[in-house]
Amino acid sequence: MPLFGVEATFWALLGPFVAAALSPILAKTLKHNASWLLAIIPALAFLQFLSFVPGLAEGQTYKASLEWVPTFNVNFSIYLDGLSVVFALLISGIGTFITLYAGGYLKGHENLGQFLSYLFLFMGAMLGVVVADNVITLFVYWELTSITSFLLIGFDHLRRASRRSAVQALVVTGGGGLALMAGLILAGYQGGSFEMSELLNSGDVLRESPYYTAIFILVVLGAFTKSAQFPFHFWLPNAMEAPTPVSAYLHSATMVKAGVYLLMRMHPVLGGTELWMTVLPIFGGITLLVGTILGIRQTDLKLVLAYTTVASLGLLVMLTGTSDQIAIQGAVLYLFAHSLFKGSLFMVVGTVDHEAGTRDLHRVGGLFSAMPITGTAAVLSALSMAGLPPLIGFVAKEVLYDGTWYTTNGGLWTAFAVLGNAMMFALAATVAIKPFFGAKLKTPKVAHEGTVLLIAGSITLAVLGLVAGAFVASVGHQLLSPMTSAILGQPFDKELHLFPTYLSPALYLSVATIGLGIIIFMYMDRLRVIVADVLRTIGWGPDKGFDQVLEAIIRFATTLTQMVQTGSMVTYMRATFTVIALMLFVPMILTGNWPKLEGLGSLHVYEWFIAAIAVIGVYAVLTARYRVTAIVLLGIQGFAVALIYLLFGAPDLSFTQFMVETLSVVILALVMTRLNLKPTDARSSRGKAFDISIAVLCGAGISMLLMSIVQLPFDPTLSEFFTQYSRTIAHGRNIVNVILVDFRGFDTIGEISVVMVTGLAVLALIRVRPKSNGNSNTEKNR
Amino acid sequence: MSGFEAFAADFLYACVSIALFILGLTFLLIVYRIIKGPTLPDRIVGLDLLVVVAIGLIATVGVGSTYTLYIDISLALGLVGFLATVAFARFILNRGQAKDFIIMQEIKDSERLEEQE
Amino acid sequence: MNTLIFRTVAPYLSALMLLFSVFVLLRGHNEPGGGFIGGLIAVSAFAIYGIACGVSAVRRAMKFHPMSIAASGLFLAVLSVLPSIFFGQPAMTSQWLALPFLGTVIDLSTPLFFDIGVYLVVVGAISSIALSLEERAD
Amino acid sequence: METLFAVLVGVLFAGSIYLLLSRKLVRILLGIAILGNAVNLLIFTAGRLTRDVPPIIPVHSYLPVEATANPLPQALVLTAIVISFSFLAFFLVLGYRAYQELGTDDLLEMRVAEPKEHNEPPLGY
Amino acid sequence: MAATKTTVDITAAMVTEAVPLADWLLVAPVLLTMAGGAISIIFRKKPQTQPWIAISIISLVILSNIGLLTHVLNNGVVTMVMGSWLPPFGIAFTADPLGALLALTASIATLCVAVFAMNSIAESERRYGFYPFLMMLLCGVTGSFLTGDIFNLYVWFEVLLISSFGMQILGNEKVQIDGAVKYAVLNLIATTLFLASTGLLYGLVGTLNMADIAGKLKAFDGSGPVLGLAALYFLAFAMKAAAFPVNFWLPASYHTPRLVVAAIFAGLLTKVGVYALLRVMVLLMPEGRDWLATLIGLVAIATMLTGSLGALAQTDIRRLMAYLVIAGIGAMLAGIAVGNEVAVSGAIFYSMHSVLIMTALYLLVAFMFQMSGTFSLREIGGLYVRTPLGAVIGLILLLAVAGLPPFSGFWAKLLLVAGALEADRGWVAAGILVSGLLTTIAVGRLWIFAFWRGGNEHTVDGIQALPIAGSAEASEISWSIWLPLILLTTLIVLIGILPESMMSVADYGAKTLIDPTAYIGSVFGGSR
Amino acid sequence: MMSAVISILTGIMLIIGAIFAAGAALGINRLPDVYTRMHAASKAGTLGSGLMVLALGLYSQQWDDFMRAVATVCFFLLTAPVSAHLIARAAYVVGYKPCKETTIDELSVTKKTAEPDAPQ
Amino acid sequence: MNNRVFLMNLLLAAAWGAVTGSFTPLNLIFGFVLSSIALFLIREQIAFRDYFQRGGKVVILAGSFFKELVLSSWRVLMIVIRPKIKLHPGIIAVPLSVTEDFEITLLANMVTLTPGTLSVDVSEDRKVLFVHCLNVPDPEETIDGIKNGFERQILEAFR
Ligand code: NA
Ligand code: NA
Repeated sequence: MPLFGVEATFWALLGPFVAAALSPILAKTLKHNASWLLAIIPALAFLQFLSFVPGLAEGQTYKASLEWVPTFNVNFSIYLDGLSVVFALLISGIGTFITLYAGGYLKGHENLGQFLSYLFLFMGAMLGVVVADNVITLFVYWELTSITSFLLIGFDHLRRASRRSAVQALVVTGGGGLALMAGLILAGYQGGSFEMSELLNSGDVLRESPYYTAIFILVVLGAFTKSAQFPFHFWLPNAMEAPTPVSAYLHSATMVKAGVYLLMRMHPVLGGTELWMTVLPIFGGITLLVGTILGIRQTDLKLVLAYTTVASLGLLVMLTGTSDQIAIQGAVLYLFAHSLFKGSLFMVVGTVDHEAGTRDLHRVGGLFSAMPITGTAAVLSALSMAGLPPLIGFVAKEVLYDGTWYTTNGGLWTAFAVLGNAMMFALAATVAIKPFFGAKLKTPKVAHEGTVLLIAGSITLAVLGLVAGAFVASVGHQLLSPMTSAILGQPFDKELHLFPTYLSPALYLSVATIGLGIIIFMYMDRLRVIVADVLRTIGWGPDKGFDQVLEAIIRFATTLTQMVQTGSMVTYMRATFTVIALMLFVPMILTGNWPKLEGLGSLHVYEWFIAAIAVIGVYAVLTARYRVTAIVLLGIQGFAVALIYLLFGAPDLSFTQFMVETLSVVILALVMTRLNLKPTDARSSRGKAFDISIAVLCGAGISMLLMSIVQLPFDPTLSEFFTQYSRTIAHGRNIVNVILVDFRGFDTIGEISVVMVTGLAVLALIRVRPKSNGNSNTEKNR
Repeated sequence: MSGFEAFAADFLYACVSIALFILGLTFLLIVYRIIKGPTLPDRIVGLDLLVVVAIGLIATVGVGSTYTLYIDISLALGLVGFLATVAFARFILNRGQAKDFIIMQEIKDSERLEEQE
Repeated sequence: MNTLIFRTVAPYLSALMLLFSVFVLLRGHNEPGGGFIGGLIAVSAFAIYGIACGVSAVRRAMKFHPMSIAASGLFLAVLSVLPSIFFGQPAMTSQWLALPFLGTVIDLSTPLFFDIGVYLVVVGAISSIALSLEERAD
Repeated sequence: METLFAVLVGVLFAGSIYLLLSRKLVRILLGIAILGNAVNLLIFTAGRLTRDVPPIIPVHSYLPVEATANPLPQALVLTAIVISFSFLAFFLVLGYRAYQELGTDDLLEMRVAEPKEHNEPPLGY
Repeated sequence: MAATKTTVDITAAMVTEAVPLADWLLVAPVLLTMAGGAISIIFRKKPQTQPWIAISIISLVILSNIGLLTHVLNNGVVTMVMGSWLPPFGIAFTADPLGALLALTASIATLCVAVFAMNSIAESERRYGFYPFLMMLLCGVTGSFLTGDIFNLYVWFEVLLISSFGMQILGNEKVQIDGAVKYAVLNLIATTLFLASTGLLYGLVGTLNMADIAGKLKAFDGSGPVLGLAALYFLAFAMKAAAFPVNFWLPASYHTPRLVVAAIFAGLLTKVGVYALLRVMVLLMPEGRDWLATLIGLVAIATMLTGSLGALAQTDIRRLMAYLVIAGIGAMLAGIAVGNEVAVSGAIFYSMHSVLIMTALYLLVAFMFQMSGTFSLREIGGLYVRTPLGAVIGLILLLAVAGLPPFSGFWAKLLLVAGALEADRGWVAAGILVSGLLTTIAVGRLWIFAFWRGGNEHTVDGIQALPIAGSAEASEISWSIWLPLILLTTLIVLIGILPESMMSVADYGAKTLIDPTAYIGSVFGGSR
Repeated sequence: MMSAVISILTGIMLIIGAIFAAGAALGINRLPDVYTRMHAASKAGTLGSGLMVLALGLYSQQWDDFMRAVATVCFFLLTAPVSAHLIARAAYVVGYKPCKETTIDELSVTKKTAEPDAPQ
Repeated sequence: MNNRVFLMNLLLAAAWGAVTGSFTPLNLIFGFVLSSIALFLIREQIAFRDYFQRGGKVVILAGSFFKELVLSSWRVLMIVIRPKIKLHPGIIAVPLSVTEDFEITLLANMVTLTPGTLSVDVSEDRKVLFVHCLNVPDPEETIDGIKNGFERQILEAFR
């Protein structure tokens, strides 16, 4: 049974966030030694997860749930099976060492507290991703890893390159995350639950769903971007801008594997289809090769490691994509091995950089004597990476060859794997052997062994690789088989041996790999030149492409925005009224609801006169040569409208209209008294024609809509009510006034609010003196 | 109702109708002047008269509909009509003194017209 | 406008118009009129007075700042919404009080106060506009 | 009967929109003035028209003696008139201030808020 | 006046049973702000007391709105008829979860702005009405959210519009006047369209009470002029909400007023348009909404893209924020376009979120300006070093507006996407997600430029000096600026981490919108 | 009987009033310049509408209505000449010339070049 | 309070009673209060003189004025319906004997409302009234008409 019970896992999940909050405070008081204290938190979490291992080995899984957003079925639920626990162990375990390492690496840095804070946030998010059962919760954590890695990568924010890489990571992984969100929601709807554990039990529902392809594409997009699969691989090496602890953490254990985790997690419900078994291996394989080839070109040790990470991720995706039991077991093994050796190697490189002042391949050499422990860690890890016995990396490689060899298209996948691994072998040798052996080169700083904080992690992880290799059977049974089972969605426990028990194809392939690797290593320098030349000839890559795309988007956005938002009021008005005209006519055209022209016969002569005057009045305003004249002419239509009110039984209206019309003219005259207008209204005749047609269309549209409404019977209930109770209850004979002050008094109170505010606004318009008449952009004190 | 009373009612109805008709025509005439101008003062005289005639129309409608409450509207309209005229007069005065382009143009036009005649 | 004829006539006209505006306000509940129209007539009165005798004369005549008048009108209107709270009735339910006074019965009611509020708002706000526009000429 | 006034409403709308589409602020102000009338008349017409009889109850009766004009649209239009009048007043003063501050009433020349030269956004990081 | 005729049956005309005092919470916000506006105009010569009047009044409004929301959540939709006149005759104020929630959020945003303005609005501008305008704006906004009468809604629209005009021009600078012309004219057209539509609607159904309209329009079953009316309403409110292609006024004007003013505009104004769309398109005219669904969806996507692309194209951070407002509007429209319960609750949640976040973002801009003295993305920089707390607040706000977890915007977006996917409108979901990505890029750039960048940078060509924020010290930033920023940020984080309460309100709100039975029942007391 | 007589009287007053109004309208169209047009407007117009208002006051047969009608007419008589004066003066001061038939202009002799009342 | 103002106040109150159609004491008191408020508002501009002593003369003045008004309108009507309008308009200067503002104003207004004449302006020194005439074959005759007509009657009525 788990150490403190399943529910205690929630505390383990909360821990890093608490640590994040504590970090700045502790770092202020304890400086770098805060690491020791803070490392306890991930260590405790590690122990908590470790305590699940025995149960898992017996085939158990664990679930716990807290209510979070019940309205939308979002729960704070966790699901612990082989897959999630192994990941959680890696995250918390390596996290512990990284915490220590960060203390050493950033010793004396003023922002150590912030850094640790970000790191713990990241750790908490990452743990959340792997243990979350609810897909929405998973996604929340997923995006949180993107955000925190943005902060971590950009930690050295005064450097442009850091900022660029941070943005790249945010955009690529955050963008992929958005696709993932849609994919997860779709999967949830199709599978009938947002709980991953329930989805996993839904069998073939998703595979048979009409949305399978959509779900697949969306989920894979999320996974590929996060796990830096070609063509999204570029952000990962760039993320090396981050301080080394970050690189080590991000790229060994955790974040980049989130994508792999997701694919493995969803394998039982999405895997095994043709689509899956085609897309994943192809992209994985390409990524593997691209990663290694680009790795060869690098001279920066850290970058070499970064590209090999890309390659390893490609390998993992490829293996997961085969949906083959053994291949997946190989993937599990490789993932485990990779976490150990890559974590260790990053710390090694960081330590070298920290102690020697450089991490350029050509400027370091013969450091072993000065840094024996680091050197040992390097050698051990490199052996694991190269796939040499007796390290866990070797076992992983054996099993994965064993897997790929027998699958459909196995030849192709195996070829990918062999080629990739061979280059990986050569790169391992480059990274681990070159700096520590051979002639001693003069480095910017005189190298010494790093402090305990710096070396503890690398050597521990490296030794763990050795230990795991030695006890691979037990590690396999206890830890990795439950994980494999979880990925496969069915129990699986194949015994593992450090050394092959028979002459399998895998063994031959291993030998071939090593041989090829040695050759590549020997020609490494020449290859580097060739690759560099080729890349220079191509002259373009997704990394450059990212900038170009971003730039293109911004330029496109600028052009588009300038086209839409022209800054010309005339255009705005034309567009607006065009839309209005469309909205008036399109429904009428589509519904065929045209009004009839009727009822004109019952009008009195003087009513025609008044209507004619209104029309003439409008026409006169339109055609007035001078604006001043137009103002005088404006009164005519207003008067006509007032007379219409009068003739149709609305004395109050008429009264008000007369008053208002007059006062408008008075205010207009008061205002116009101070304008000295130039006389012309220059509209081109084409513009005029356009304006006229829009105006006529709008007018006709409203007219017809009104006609079609007034030709329907009218429901006078409201007015009858008002008429009936105006005097009897409300004590007023003027029904209109009673409506205004009683029946619908709340309209009036709003109306007088408008009047009052108008008064104040006009006062403000006239009285407030502008502080500056220049551009307010430069004005302070806003 | 006696015959005389019936006649009186009919007569009144006819008078109201005729008056409304005449007033309608009157409006058209006034509107013609307002639009034609040619000068701002001309238009303002026209507007002033429009208000005055509208008052008459209101009274006539009041008689026609037997609603005497229209008197108040007439009174109010008289008040604000006066205000409008005052405002316009002031407007002409101020703009003219500011040598408003359009007013100067109108004065020039009217002088030219005079010479042509 | 500084003409003798206008300056002589305007004050009387204004006084008459003010009277008339109150008349229109008070009978609005039964005949055409009410606070808004009454207010506009009062504004017209002040406008004529202002054009004839100058803005400062109007300001002195009004005593309070027009916007304060408007604001107190709105406040009065809001107050007239409230009394029904004491009778367990919804907001704005009208309350009527018949006061016998000198042989006549005066009807005091919340709608009346409401309408007076409207009147004050219109008088205050619109004359504030007109006056500030006039002043700007300086 | 309503049909004629529906047409008239259309004419008022068309006229005001033509003015609103103008380059000159003063013409836009005139357009706004007419627009208010247009929409008020629209509401009035939509409530159906009745000749002559105002919705006022005679002194000696508790209910109107004959069918009166529909009072509700009148109340609505009254509210709308007041509001549109307030707005017109504000617009007039705004137009005046615009002319004063910007020295023009030509909309094409009013480019202070959105200047003609667009400031390209920075690229890079 | 003559005594009441004895034959009149009052119960046929009026509510006669006593109403609970709690129902007064419906009108309290409107009356309080109105009285507050009036009082502070009377005190306009005392600019020192004005903020305190406003702050106390708005605090009271917040309390009242909290009470109202609780009342609604406990007792369902609440209605009070003004003047006791039975609906649909009198004007009904009806609070459903949507209205109550938005009213509360709006008042909180207003309080933040009121506090922020204490140190950022000049005395002469206070004297000429900042606080009265602010209160009357809130009055119009809450009136809009709570009224149950469509014409009354128009009136409150105008109250808030004229108040916004007053605020827009406060300062009277050239650029403000120019912005105000565009803002005012285009908004006037929108409200006029609204009024015209309401007149036509009245001509069609003969009633103005929204519950009554909802019932009566059902009889038309989407026939005849109903669809045309729905289209008109949609357009009117879309203009108000600044949806593409009638959004010109917003980018043309939002960068011109005082920043606190822009903050409250961005927080409240467009949301009122969205609210009206929800109310009218979903509650009143579901047939119209169905008929227009595809169009609304296209408009939504276009709006989102206009907004997020526009944000990418800006140099002036005020304008950048303006485009973010538009992008948000698109998202809410998407919820309306989809129209199922999840999506509508997403739109409601988003509106609530948008009120807080947009207010906060403009306050952030003001804060950034105080620190750096510039609005230009080209010039700004170095703020992270100056104020890490400010940087964190900035990051949280910007991520929240991009819809990233764990902040309030995420849940809104989640609901919208989920709703779209549930309704089989993947293209709407795609639009939301793409716009989200573009927004993320835009805000990411803004943040790295303003906060991270700055100082001497080692480039290939040597050392290049990049902008560093101006002269103001972080310690000089007064509490009146920190307080509202921190308050809003806290709210945004809290809602992000503990969204359930808001989520359930939004869901309840969506339910009452989509199935109007409760709304109608509340107004007519279950008699229909 | 009484009311019948009043009806007939009312009708006649309305017609006469309308004719005067029409005459004023005709006048402003036919007369040559603004000053002469003003004669028509201020006299015939005022009389015409005054008659019609009085007709309404008479027709109502209510004391208060009639008093208000009289008040209205008085008000017209008070304002109409002032309006005419203001317009005529403004037009003259600004420089609108009377028509060419105008035989004498004694105001032009005394008119000062600078208008005494600058806008307030 | 000045006696004359009080008188004016009473008159306005009476007008209020007439216009509202109710001569109850309450309404009259109310009218009085209202008119005093109205007069208070224009207090700066009113300087009453004892104009109302000779009521009879005032009535005569009014009578002749109404007669002239009708005549004048009639004459305008006759002029404008003539097929061909032949006019000799002109602006003439009328020397004034009346000196008070009120009297000048009254005279000018009456002149405007009566046949063929329209007051355009009063000279700065208030000594000359400029009158626009529709027909001025003989200016002196017109001037005499005014001076012996209205001006004399005004002097009689108010002095
Ligand atoms: Na007049
Ligand atoms: Na005369």
